Amino acid sequence: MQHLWLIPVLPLLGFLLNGLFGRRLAKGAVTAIALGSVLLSFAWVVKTLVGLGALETAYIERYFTWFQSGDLRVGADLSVDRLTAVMLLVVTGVGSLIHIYAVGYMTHEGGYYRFFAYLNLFMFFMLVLVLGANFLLLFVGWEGVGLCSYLLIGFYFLKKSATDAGKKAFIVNRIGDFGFSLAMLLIVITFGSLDFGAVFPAAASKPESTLTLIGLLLLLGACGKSAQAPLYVWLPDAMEGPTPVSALIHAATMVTAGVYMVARSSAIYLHAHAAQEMVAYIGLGTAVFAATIGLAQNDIKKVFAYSTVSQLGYMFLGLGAGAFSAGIFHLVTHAFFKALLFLGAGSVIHALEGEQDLRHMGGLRTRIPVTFWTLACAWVAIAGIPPFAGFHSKDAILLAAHHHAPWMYWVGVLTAAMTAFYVSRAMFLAFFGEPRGHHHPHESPPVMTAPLAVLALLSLAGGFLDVPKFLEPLFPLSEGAHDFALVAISVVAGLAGIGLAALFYVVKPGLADAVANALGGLYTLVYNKYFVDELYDAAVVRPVETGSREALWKGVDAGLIDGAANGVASIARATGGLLRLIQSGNIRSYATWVVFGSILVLVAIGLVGGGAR
Amino acid sequence: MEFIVISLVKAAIVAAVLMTTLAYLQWVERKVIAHIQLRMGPSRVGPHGLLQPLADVIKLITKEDLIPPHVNKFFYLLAPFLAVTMALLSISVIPFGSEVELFGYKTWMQMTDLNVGVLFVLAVSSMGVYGIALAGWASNNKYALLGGLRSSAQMISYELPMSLAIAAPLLLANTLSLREIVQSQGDHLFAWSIFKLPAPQLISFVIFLIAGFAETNRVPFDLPEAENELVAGFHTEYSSMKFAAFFMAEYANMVTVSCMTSILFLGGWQPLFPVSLGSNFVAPALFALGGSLCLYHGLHPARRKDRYTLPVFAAIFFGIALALLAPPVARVVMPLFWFAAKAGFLLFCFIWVRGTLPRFRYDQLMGFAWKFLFPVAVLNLLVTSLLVAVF
Amino acid sequence: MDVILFLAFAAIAVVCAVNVVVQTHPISSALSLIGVMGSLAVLYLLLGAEFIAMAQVIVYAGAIMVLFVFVIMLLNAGAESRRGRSLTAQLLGIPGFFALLVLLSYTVLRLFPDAAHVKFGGFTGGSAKDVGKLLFTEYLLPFELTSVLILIAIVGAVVLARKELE
Amino acid sequence: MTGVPLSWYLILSALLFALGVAGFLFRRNIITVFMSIELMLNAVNLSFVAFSYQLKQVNGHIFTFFVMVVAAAEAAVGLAIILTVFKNRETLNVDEVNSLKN
Repeated sequence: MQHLWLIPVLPLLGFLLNGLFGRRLAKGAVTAIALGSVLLSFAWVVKTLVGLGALETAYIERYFTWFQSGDLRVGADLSVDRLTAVMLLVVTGVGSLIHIYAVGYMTHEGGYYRFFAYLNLFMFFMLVLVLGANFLLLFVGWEGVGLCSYLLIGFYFLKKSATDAGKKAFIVNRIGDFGFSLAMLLIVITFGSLDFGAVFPAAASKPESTLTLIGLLLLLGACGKSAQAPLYVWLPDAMEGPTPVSALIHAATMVTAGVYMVARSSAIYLHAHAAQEMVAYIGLGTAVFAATIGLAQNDIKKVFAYSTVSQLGYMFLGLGAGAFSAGIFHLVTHAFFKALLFLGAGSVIHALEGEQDLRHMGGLRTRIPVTFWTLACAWVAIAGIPPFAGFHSKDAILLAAHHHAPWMYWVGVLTAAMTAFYVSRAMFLAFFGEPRGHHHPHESPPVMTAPLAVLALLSLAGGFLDVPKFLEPLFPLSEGAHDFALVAISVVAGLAGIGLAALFYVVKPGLADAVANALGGLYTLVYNKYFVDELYDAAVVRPVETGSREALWKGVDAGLIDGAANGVASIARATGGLLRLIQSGNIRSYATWVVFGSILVLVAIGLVGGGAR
Repeated sequence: MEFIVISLVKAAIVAAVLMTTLAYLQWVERKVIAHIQLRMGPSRVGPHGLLQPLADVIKLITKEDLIPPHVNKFFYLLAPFLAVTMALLSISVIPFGSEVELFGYKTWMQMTDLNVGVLFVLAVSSMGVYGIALAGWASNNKYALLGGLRSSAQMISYELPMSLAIAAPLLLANTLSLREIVQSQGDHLFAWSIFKLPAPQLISFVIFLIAGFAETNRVPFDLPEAENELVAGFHTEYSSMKFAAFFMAEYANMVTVSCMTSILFLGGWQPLFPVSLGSNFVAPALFALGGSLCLYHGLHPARRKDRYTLPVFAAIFFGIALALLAPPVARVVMPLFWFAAKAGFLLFCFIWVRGTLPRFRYDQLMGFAWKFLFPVAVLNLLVTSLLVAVF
Repeated sequence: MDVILFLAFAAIAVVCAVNVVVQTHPISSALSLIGVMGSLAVLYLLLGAEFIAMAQVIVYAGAIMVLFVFVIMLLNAGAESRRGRSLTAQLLGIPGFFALLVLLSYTVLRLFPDAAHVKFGGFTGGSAKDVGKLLFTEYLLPFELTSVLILIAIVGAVVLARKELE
Repeated sequence: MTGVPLSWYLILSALLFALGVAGFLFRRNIITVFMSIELMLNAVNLSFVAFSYQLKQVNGHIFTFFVMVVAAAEAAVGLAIILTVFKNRETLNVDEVNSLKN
């Protein structure tokens, strides 16, 4: 017995204490509870993993039967295997760092205890999601993190844009969750169980068409949670939340839940080729699409948000290409450098007292050196420069993509170049050149910079954690030789992106605008995020509204239904003219008719049906 | 046939003992309250007022039985009858001691054991409301009606936390039979439900006791008879034996609650520590101590007649102590002693509280039941069930 | 013994039920109804349904009827007036009642002519344990739904009974 | 001794039910009408338990249990409605509660 339940329950305790009594507690106590619960949870993860040793097979702890209905038994079971181990370390490790950072970041904000209560609740649900040994428990965590995401995006609930963004995230996620729920129903019907241990071994023997359908529905769920096209629209808006939230939930952990879930269901996808192919297409499409939008954003957090969408696309590309371990590897390294990017961005914003627009920054390199140097680590990591973290994982995905279909590799390389470009652009605009704002930047306190330093270290060296090797018992290493030429091309692409950005924004600052003007319509298109939100508005929201008003209300309702109803009513009125004799408005006379009717039924039974049995 | 005879004998014994207890409980209460208030208490009728209950009974019986005009006669007469019946009924399932063998007959010291005994007690106690509500209504008197309404609302409200508090130790005992509940608890303090692992029931014990005070309409929850606002509450219009019936019902309810508490939480007839450690000598020692005290005060009397009465009591106590040392007597009486000791202590608590605490305000009383006691009871039940399920 | 007990409590039940219908004062009706419920509880015991018998007393007699009595006292409802009874009701009432009774009894006798004879102890599956087991396995969903129903009822009652905010 | 035929129980149930119907139809006090409904529910419960005995199954008890729960909920809401009606109209006579007619 390793008492796995302690891992999620510790943050839950933190949530309960802070949520119930936080208002009355001193700030120090709130901090101690919030940090303590997460750090203890992290420590318990480490202790458990050390105690479990090699983990060749999944280690399962069964606590009690949650419910049982017919043959379906759903237990409160937690399990740990190597995939879970990786996720646990990422979630609690990065989570702890971000909690520490948030202490500094949130210290002057209102609702301090509320923030940490939500954050702890999020940790609880995320850990349930990762530890759950069946789809339903995973779903509990899945919905829970969605709830926390909603609460935290709308944390500044006095700001309308924040609450709107929260609602948007919630609603878009519902679409995905709908797919997930359908997938679960289908799994229950097909496999008669929701346990991972029962479903996955049986997958090989089921018809491919069913598996494909399950896979596609699961993918729909994953698209919602992991912000893949076409359901990515909520993630950029989610940046309305406090920056630590963006780092923890909308970069490092929650949005990777979809990736985790698809990887967890690899047994199903391996037997459903069409579904897996779809994963790759969606991943690649999202990666390119979001990267192009990222090129032209001016809000520093929006740039990183689109970058997150794009990188998640990469992960899906890896999963779809059959290299599940590469996808998870990228998930890990991405958690390091993207959390770092966001926290660094938070530090910049903190330094500039809330300024988020890149056009009003500049020249910060000397003003906030610690932030700059730590961010630089994330920069090289995401740009795919060897030997830093992003290089290893991105390379693994690109190689797998090449093995899967060479054209995907080329698109991937192009995206890598764009990634390098937009991150470099953000860096150059913020840290180089002349100061363009009217701020007096100041370096963040150590409680914020320390986590940055740790994450910087992880971004630099994280690539040497050989996650694919560790995951080998679960996901066989993909074949495909380590082709040096392909690696070189992607590195060159990354360098080219950086170089181009340097040319545009450092060497010849006017060039960028010139190019933008030259591209004209295309730039406008990208600048406005391909008008996707407007498109959705026009294609979904408006038609539904208009359709409801014009067709359903005035047409169907007023015309057809009311017409029918009126028609029926006039018939009824005629009949009612006769029947109104018994509608006396007297309760007792109604009751008499009821009794009369039941006597008739009794007589009918006596005459026709029944008989001694 | 044998069964019927034994049952009749048991019923007779229980009824006689219970009635005496009820009568003397009144004497004890007056004495204790008096001593709390530094008075003497009843001391005229018989030595130390020991015959006072008898005198009270005679007085109540011989008083004029007044039926006020404008009352609803049928319900007016029915109400005290209902109240006292429901109060006495639940004694029938209370186990006073373990199995004994007397004159070759083996029997349990309990009138009957239902396997839904706990539910039976709950059911009967919930019926007790009618006596009071009807009394209030049938008296055709504003104060009585208000008192009746108050008290029935109070009893319904407090029944909820009470039932929830009962449910928690039941999870430990895993049975609804009162006899088996006692048997499931062991023969020392830490095997009683109140301290038993994995889920010590201290909280539900307190809740049950508080709800018990409210159920019996005792201080500090005696709102229905708050003299300064409601005259005498629901029994304003009652006199003579009918008044005595309500009085008796109140004391019978107190006895029931005390018995239920000691069965559910304090191990019923189980001793405080195992017999092997000499728990059988506790009772003789106590009686011997009592005898010595009487003897001392008899030799140094405060009043003249104490010189004769106290030594007599001392002799009686020493006799009892000696008799209890005999093994055959001890086997029969020891469980009874422990049960009586626990129930007696709780009854003393009832009186003690009456002597110390002031009365609640009505809204405080209801708020306390719904907003504090009930949530705590629910929480306690949840925690208990979790602990029982996990361990 | 079974027959005597049955007849005794059936008689009490019927007398009380008639009383419910013919008494003019609601309090008398309510108390008669409690009598019906009490004797039904005894009949349940004879049928081996211990738990239900106790639940009948606790829930019906101890809770629901208290609520009734409470409302009657609160509204201080007086006796019903005998004026203005409809003629049809008087003419049709008694025969209609007997017609319904005969019809129901006929159906029962026709459908169950050789049903079992009830003896006390003939069925012992009605303990709290058995009922609970079935309730929390097979009937778990309905059970949960009833809790929702009760919640709705509480909310409804509170909304209906609260003082108007004016 | 052969015990009581099951049909006696069922006929008792039918009798109580018919009395409930009669009360429902002939009584005018809305509370009494409500009580008649409770009487009918009780009658049906008796037949549930009786059938349970015959089939040697506990299911009938469960149904009875559910009926009790529903009756409790119904009593709560129903009495609240009665209180409201009384507050607004100062009457408990069903015949006078007939505003639906107009």
